[in-house]
Amino acid sequence: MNGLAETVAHTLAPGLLYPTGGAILFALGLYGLIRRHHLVLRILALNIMGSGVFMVLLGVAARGEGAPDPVAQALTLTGIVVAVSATAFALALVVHLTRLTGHAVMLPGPPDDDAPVEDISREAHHADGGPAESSAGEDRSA
Amino acid sequence: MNVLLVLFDLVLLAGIVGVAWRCLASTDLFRAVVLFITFGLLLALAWVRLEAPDIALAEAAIGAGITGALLLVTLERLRSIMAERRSGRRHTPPPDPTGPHALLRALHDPPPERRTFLPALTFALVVGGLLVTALWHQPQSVGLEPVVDAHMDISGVDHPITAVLLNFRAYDTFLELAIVLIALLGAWSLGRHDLIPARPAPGPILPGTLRLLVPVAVVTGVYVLWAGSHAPGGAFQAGAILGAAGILLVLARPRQLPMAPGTPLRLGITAGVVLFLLVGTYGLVAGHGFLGYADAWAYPLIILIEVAATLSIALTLVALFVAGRPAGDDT
Amino acid sequence: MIANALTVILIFAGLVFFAAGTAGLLRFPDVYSRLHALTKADNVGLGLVILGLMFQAGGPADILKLLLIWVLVLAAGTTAAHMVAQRTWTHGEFESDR
Amino acid sequence: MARASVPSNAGRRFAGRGRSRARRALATAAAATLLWWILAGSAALLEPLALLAIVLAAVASLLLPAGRPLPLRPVALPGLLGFFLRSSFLGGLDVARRALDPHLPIRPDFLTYRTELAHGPPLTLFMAVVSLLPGTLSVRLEGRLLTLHVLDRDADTRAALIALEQRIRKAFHDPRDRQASDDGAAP
Repeated sequence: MNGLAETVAHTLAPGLLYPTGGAILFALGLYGLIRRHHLVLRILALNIMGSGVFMVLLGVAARGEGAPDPVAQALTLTGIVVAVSATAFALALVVHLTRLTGHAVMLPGPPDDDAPVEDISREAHHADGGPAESSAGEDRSA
Repeated sequence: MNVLLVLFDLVLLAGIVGVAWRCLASTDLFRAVVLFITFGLLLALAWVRLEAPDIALAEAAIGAGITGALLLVTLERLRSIMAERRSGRRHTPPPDPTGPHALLRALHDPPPERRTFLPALTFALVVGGLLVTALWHQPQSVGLEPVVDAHMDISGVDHPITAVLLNFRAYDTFLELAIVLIALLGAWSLGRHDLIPARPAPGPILPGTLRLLVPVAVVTGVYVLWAGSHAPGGAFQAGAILGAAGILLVLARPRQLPMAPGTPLRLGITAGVVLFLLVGTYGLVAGHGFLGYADAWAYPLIILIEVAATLSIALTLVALFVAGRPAGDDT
Repeated sequence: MIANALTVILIFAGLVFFAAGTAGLLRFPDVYSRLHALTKADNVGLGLVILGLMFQAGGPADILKLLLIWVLVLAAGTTAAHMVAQRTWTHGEFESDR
Repeated sequence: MARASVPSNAGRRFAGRGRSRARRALATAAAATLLWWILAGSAALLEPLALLAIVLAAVASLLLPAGRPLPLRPVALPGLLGFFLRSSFLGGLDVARRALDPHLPIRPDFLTYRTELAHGPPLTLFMAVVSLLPGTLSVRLEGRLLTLHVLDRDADTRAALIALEQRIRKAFHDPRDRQASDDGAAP
């Protein structure tokens, strides 16, 4: 009986509880990454996986007596900033993809070779040149 | 063991996992983004509980605030691009919020396909199970805390996390700044920026609040930077605060972006990496090793690097929000 | 001792207001009414919590710091409420609400 | 006569604007110093970073679009503050009561109110405070016509708005008052 209480206390300590939560978040993000199609949702899923990793790191850092491990905390801080830049770049890519193809949904399945392919090379040219011209014009008038 | 604290942990973790689940299960992207912001705020609470106030600050400012702003502006961009394509006209001006054709369509994702259900579930369960098993059987160790503690007196600062970031493991921070810069270069390589697809709300409230908030944000940002040498805070949190103020400014008047064009902007964005590299090279030449400092010079050099890094991170975050090269330079 | 008791009472009163604001957020029928609940109830709730914490402050700088937090949240809250209301007025309700 | 007075008038206005810019920067710097003291303590006022923060805040205030001047009347401020604290507390109490009541006693409606306040800080303050009064939320401003959302269409909202408007008008010097007195003195 005493052993059981000890095990429960051990399991519910933050040093074990939060890493477990982090692992669950990681698995959840993985599940969402596979199941959802919209690229923005997939980016959210990746971010949730990353947060799970941070939670594991910080939970393990908080184990034991005394102050938590500052190296793990510093790495997590670095990780958060890297995550936001990667997310911003990914979102910029999604916007660009939508401008080229008209949607940002990644449907599963093998590539369909017979499907009509939109000629994106010309559109890319347009999409790149057009807004620049218009915004430059606006800048001049402003 | 405190029963109330354990209860708090369990409720918080259940909330975090639940919000993450609702976010990923949502078919409406706007709802998913709002839930993701909530998720970030709950995470900040968890970091406070895990005795990581630095991370909590960064999570609330960057993870919830700036990522949320990035996601929301991306949804608005996607919406306006889709509306443009649907109406068959190119490069229509951003929708006028007062106009009769205000765009109401939300972005949707079809519900997931049935055939991916079992493989995805199995895969996630196996990975999660393996992770949990590994974490539960990890041997106890004291970590690196005693090592950091033993070397604090030569680090030049009084806060262990700043010491790790800018002295003991300056490599990581240097490369991280480089990654932030590369992300911006990647975004810029996609073309010039388009306008933020929303006009500022009319009326006097927003400019009035900006006049109050922006100076406060500037002072608070510099304070957080200064506090980093002896308390939670530092260049990343300060950069996030200043970047948030910049994003507010961009949002309030997207017609005339308050960003320095061309060269000054590029200098500011690269300042962190360049200064870090210069100091690191000087350390190499002076015999302290790459990115090493002489003990007496550690504090002023760290502050110098942090100021430059703050400037770079703030400008980069704003530039990533605007997404795209500044107009008016053709190089 | 009295200060501690006051702190506990005021913070609990503040939490009641936060709970009421959340109840309003969940129960009120449209965006505007929900904004009423959020801005006003949370403003009073935060004010009470801050007032309670002031009894634990170590000096005038701490009291001013707490006041500053309240003023900033107040300014941000009322601005955000106004902007959301204005956007709803011009764009209609968010689709998720329907 | 009138034509001759134009350049000098313009010159004076320009000098006045320059002086107001300098005054604005100085006021912001003073506020930033106070803020730094609140955040970091008095010992940190001599740090180089404190100077950086104060200078940056002043520069930021100059870069922002200039607002209208803030003609405050300090005597009336405590009254306005008391009124604000009392009515915002009542506002919170009111909405909390409605939210927790099982019958949910709300009858939302829109309302328009024509305010006489001058554009600039008085009107901005009025719109911001209206959102914290019992049962009102400012939605939109067109000219001087304010659209409000009210929680209870039967409550006497207009009286509360008039009371607030009078309080705010007392707390500011109205530029139109001075203009009117100038016009009266000129002939």
